[in-house]
Amino acid sequence: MRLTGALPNFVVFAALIAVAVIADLTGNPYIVTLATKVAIFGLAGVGLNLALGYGGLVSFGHAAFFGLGGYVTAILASHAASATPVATFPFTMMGTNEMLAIWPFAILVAGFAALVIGALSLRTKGVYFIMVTLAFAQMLYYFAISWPTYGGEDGLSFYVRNTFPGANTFAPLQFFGICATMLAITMVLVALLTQSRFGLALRAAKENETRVIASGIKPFAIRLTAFVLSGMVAGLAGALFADLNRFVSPTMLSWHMSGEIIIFVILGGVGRLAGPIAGAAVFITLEYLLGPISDHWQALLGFLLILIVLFAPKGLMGLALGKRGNA
Amino acid sequence: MTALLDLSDVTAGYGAVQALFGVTLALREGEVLALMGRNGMGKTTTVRVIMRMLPLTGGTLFFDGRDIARLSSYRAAQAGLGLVPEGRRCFAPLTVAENLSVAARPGDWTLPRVLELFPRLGERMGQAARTLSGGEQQMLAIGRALLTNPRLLILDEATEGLAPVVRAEIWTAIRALKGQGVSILVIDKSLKELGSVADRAVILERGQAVWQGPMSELGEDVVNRHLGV
Amino acid sequence: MPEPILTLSHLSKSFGALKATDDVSLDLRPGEIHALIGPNGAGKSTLIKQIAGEIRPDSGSVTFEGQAIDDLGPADRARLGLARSFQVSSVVPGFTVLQNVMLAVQGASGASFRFIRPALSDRNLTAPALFHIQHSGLDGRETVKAADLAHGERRRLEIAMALAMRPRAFLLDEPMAGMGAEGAHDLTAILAELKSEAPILLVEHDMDAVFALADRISVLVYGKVIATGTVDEIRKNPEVRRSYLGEEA
Amino acid sequence: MLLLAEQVLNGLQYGMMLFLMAAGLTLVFGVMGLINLAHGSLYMVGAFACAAVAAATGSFWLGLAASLAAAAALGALVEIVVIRRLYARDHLDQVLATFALILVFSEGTRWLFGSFPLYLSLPPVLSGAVTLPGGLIYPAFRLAIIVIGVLVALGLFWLITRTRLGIRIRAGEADREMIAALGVDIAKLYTMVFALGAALAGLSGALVGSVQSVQVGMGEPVLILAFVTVVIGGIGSIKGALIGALLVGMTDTLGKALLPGLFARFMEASAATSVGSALASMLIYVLMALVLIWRPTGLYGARA
Amino acid sequence: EGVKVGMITTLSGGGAGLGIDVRDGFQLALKMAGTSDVELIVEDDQQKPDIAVQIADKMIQSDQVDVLTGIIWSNLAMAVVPAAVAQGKFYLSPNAGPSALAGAGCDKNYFNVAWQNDNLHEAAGAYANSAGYANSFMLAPNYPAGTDAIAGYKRFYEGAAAGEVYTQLGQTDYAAEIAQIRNSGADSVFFFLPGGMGIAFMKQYAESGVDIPLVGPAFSFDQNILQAVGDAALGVRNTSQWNKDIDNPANAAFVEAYQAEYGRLPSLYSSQGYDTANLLLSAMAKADLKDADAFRAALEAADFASVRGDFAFGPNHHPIQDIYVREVVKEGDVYTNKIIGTALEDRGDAYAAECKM
Ligand SMILES: Nc1ncnc2c1ncn2[C@@H]1O[C@H](COP(=O)(O)OP(=O)(O)OP(=O)(O)O)[C@@H](O)[C@H]1O
Ligand SMILES: Nc1ncnc2c1ncn2[C@@H]1O[C@H](COP(=O)(O)OP(=O)(O)OP(=O)(O)O)[C@@H](O)[C@H]1O
Ligand SMILES: [Mg+2]
Ligand SMILES: [Mg+2]
Repeated sequence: MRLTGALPNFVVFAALIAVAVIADLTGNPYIVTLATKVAIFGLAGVGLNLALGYGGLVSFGHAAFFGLGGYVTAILASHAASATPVATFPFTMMGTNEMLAIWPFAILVAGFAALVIGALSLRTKGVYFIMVTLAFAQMLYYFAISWPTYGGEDGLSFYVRNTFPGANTFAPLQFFGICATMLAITMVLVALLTQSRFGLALRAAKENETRVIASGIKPFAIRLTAFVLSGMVAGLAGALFADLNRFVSPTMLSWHMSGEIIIFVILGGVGRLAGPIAGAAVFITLEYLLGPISDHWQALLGFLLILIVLFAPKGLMGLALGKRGNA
Repeated sequence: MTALLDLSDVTAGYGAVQALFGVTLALREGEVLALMGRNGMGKTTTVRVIMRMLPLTGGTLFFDGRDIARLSSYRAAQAGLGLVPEGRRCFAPLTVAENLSVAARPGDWTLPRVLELFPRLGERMGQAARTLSGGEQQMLAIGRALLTNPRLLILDEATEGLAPVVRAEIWTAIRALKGQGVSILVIDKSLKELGSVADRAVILERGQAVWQGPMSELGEDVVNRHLGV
Repeated sequence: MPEPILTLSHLSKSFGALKATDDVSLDLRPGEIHALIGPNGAGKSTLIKQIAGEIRPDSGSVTFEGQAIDDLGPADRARLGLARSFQVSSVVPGFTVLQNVMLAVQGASGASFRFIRPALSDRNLTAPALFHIQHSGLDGRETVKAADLAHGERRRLEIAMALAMRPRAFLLDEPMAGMGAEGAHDLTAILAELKSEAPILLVEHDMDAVFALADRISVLVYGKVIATGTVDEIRKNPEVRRSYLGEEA
Repeated sequence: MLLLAEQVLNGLQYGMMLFLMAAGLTLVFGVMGLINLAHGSLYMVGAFACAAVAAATGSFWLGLAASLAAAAALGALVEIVVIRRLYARDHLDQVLATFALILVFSEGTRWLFGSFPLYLSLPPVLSGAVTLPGGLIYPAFRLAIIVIGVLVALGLFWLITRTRLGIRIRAGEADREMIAALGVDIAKLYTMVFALGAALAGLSGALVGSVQSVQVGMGEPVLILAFVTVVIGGIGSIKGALIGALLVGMTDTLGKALLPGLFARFMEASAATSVGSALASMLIYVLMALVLIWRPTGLYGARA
Repeated sequence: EGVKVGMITTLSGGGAGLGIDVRDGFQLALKMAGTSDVELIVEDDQQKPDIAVQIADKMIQSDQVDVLTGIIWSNLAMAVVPAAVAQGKFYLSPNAGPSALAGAGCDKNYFNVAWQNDNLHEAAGAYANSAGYANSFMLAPNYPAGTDAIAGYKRFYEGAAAGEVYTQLGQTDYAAEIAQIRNSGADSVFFFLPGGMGIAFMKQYAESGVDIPLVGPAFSFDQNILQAVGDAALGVRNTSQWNKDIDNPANAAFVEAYQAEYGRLPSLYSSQGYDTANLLLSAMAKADLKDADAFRAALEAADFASVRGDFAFGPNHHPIQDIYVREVVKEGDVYTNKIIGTALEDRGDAYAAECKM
């Protein structure tokens, strides 16, 4: 029973790897880049799904964590490039070019932000929660736009990708490999998490809070934990995204970005482990294929999305899986 | 004489799960028919099919000589079907007054009459249905259905959660309705009350009518076999 | 007389002008079923909610096993061993019957922050859950989603979940409702057996069950306890007959 | 002093403008419970319809009628073809579908009208400034917006709370299957109300667009602002939406007007303007966060 | 042998008009030159920096373009240009000219064919002096380009500041700001509000009964926007390095051909796209792209007939050009601009000194 549940997720992931490898072998680095983008947004989506899909916490503010992860990366990298300290108080902190040193920071900063935002936002529910999380993300967004130190609206470039021991991160396939590995690890962890006792409580709280409380479990703590973990994953994804582009800007913090990640999750299938990957893959592929057809490709994309919503009620993964239970 | 409500060999289900395996029953004008069966045997499913809340996968469904198998729910209701659903299903954010008026249609049953039957509701007119007590919600669901002035009233466990006095009043009201010529399909766990009101009974088991006949013929053996008491 | 497990003293709660419970004092002693009856809207469920901690009383206090629990939230009270069932079934619709009952076991066990081991292969959860499912007459339905259950089956699940918490006291709000004749009969047997494990505060309109089960009965009318006594005392009480029982008794 | 009075008036007026922009959403989202991200698109459609018809006929009023008609028709179409199939589904499917509609509408409009802003201006009766008692010179259209906003608010309030249509719609929101089983053709009502919501969006698009700009993408900021307004007020409450709108309008306007000056008291001038304005742009989100943390279901939303 | 050009520009969404004009101007120049040596690939960046970066990666890695161009927005340019030139590609900017790329961040392979971002604001400041304004109210959105605009204006403007207000990016209601203007005692208002912001501001300003004269850079008075503003813009002075009435043969040919080809008047952006293509063609005529140094030298020579008249590159590869003052007028049914004077002559930019290359 567990195996059939895992198989579709594995297939989606394997397909992503296959596309990247074949594209690399046939000399299509851009397709590798797109696959990397799918892996990164997939990762952000897997993170969001933890809150949204399993916990019912529709965060419209995950761009905040995604963007923070990105900004941490860019700030550390740009300080490393200019050999200036990031901070001198309370201790001197220098920049770094090491992904392995950057990620923990990105994850922690995003996680801390998620802790604060989550603790405040979780007082509300449903649409109100959507809007409070949006509010916090918008505050960060406007702050980033007008704060000149790190480029404001213009964003911040750091020109060379950060390094990873034993890998040439500038080679598209190798960077893809790093992203895909992080994605795989996260997927395994999330899969375990959702089936665990914690996951049981989390999913129950989504559907019937009163019952969970009456069983002696406090939904707030459960949800906050899920929200923070979710924000941390988004932060890691943001760090990778920054490295993909070697550039960050406030658009990473904007509500469009939050919306996009939500769309990937819904498109792929809410609460399906590999759903966000499928969603991101289909969306990005459509963008890529439709773009050259017409200047008005976005309308075509819109029509296709509508068809998908109408005919695939449980998202793409639901469509592929038929009526079988949640994976 | 043709039946007011006529189900023949009706099958239905929820997705892949079939719940009704060929239900045949008829209810004559002016009659009170009891629909009985243990938990999960398909009583509510039958009601949902009649109310067009669930599609038939087979069989026929006639109301007043008219094929209603393909009608949408609201048309079936407009044709004269009134429902007190299982689990009350009051409109939670609406007030009592709004719940009562939302679908009211002119006829014998008017607001004052309903409030006379359930004085408790009169005291709570401005309160949101969500905050009513369980029994008050049940009264509201009954009142709401009565105010649509149906030709056939369907009561799915309408006395659940009502205090004994109120329950007795409901049965009195059902008798009165019957006296006015309203037809009634009733599901209830109280054999005693059903026995005094219903003309005929149908017993469902695993989605099939396994017994039907006049209430007077419902013997102890049948009850033991099919209702497990 | 043994010390009460649960004591309510002077609980009052108003909604606007309406006094839903009005200076209610009662207690629940080990080994007993204390039935709480009264007309619709008398305040029975409101009282249960105040004991469970879902509603804060305007005044008065609740003592559980010698400890004042007024400052505890509903989850903490449940953890202390106050299990409740809901008048309108409140289960997790998307969960299977098994998962629902496992949730109750997990809540009572207090260990929800375990992230790695799959719950379904945790015998500490599944074994008690399966036991209670069987006990409540839901065997064979373990893998059916709660949303797909018939009404009466869902009522049984509600009971199974309360039982699975193995509490120190039960607060059951109309457990017989929707059960059907057979179900009510089964449940009567279960409760009769259960009370030796933990006492039960039973709100119920099914008088056959109440009269068969109750050790004591309290009658609530317009938020006030108008009588407390044995089955026979209550049956004979003219005020109760008039305002509640009607012709029946 | 006059300046402060004028800014307060501006805040009120901006609030009314926000209410107008959010009015359609109050109906569709607040009352019908439908997350309609395409609200801004319907606003845009109204503005474009008004601009196109006004340009062709030379009459703003015909344009205004066209904006109502076009948005209502499109709303009805969308409801019948797409939205109707989603009521029984997860709310999130509505998010995806209406997001897709934004893409379709934006690019569709660009395809029809090109990429450049269109001309739409107020009719002479509404243009120019009037002098208010107290010597305040104030643009006529802004006064008109206040009046129209009040009328729309009253109309909606009456519709939702006083008519059977309103009661039925709210019942449908609570339990769609049940209201149908009571003999109400809820599908038709929903189409009508969605169309009405769309028409209101279109109307505000035409009115507000005529003093702002009529261009593709004009609906996006409106979308967010409208949601902010409705949510601060509390979902489902017309009064809440109105008060929420006024609060947002006041906060935004006074924040812009006063914050930079406030900061200048203890900061260096240029830093003060930029910090002050940065804070001013965040202010409505700060307001929303505070309101919701204080009252988790908005100012007038139903308490659980 | 041919040159492969990758154009990254905004073709969808609200900002599409600018990208379309740049692309059309560029393509027109290629068509008029009748050359088949240039292979042009155009991609839509959706006005999103990350998409722009990814397209740039694609054009460089997969399509192996030699020259990149097309970006409209400064933030997108900042995302794309440094990495592209670091990989040895040439980048010709048809619009954005952020200060970072003109000063310390300049590059030998980066050429700007439009202006340094401050230029038109500087010209507005210079014009304000000549018009005798001594107390200006300044208004711009609160983001780097906005602060640069006001800084640029003040670089030449010698009068006092009646007020300095930063609005929210994307703001569409300006009642509060107009009230401040009315009460500020200003004798002139300088504003930089690109796109829809400017349209909204001007309409509301016209309705407000305030009649303090406006000045601003050309962006809010461009051919395609003016039609939407209508009468509210009439008479406003704005600064631009180009206008359709600049009297030279290249411009006359361009304006005529553009109208014939696309059925609309060219905009500022069209002219910049057109000049960009002609710069490229002029360099191709002189040198082979294989020889990057020679090609660069050929670009630096800027040996083409610019529609704006005299054109040369400064040491940081940004234009040295005249910047004009225009006034919005109505010709028949069409709102357009006519040149009424020159604000700055042979203006380079303020950052050239910081550029070391
Ligand atoms: N929404 C649903 N989805 C799937 N299966 C369902 C659903 N509702 C009911 N069922 C199943 O259909 C069968 C018949 O259920 P139904 O509700 O008709 O029973 P019932 O006779 O009304 O029982 P009760 O006395 O408990 O109300 C049951 O096995 C039940 O599990
Ligand atoms: N939030 C509330 N606001 C206003 N009135 C309320 C609220 N909650 C409950 N009430 C009222 O309080 C009274 C007591 O309700 P309660 O649910 O306790 O009754 P009950 O005794 O459980 O009745 P039943 O037997 O019908 O379930 C009812 O009249 C109800 O309408
Ligand atoms: Mg049933
Ligand atoms: Mg109750």
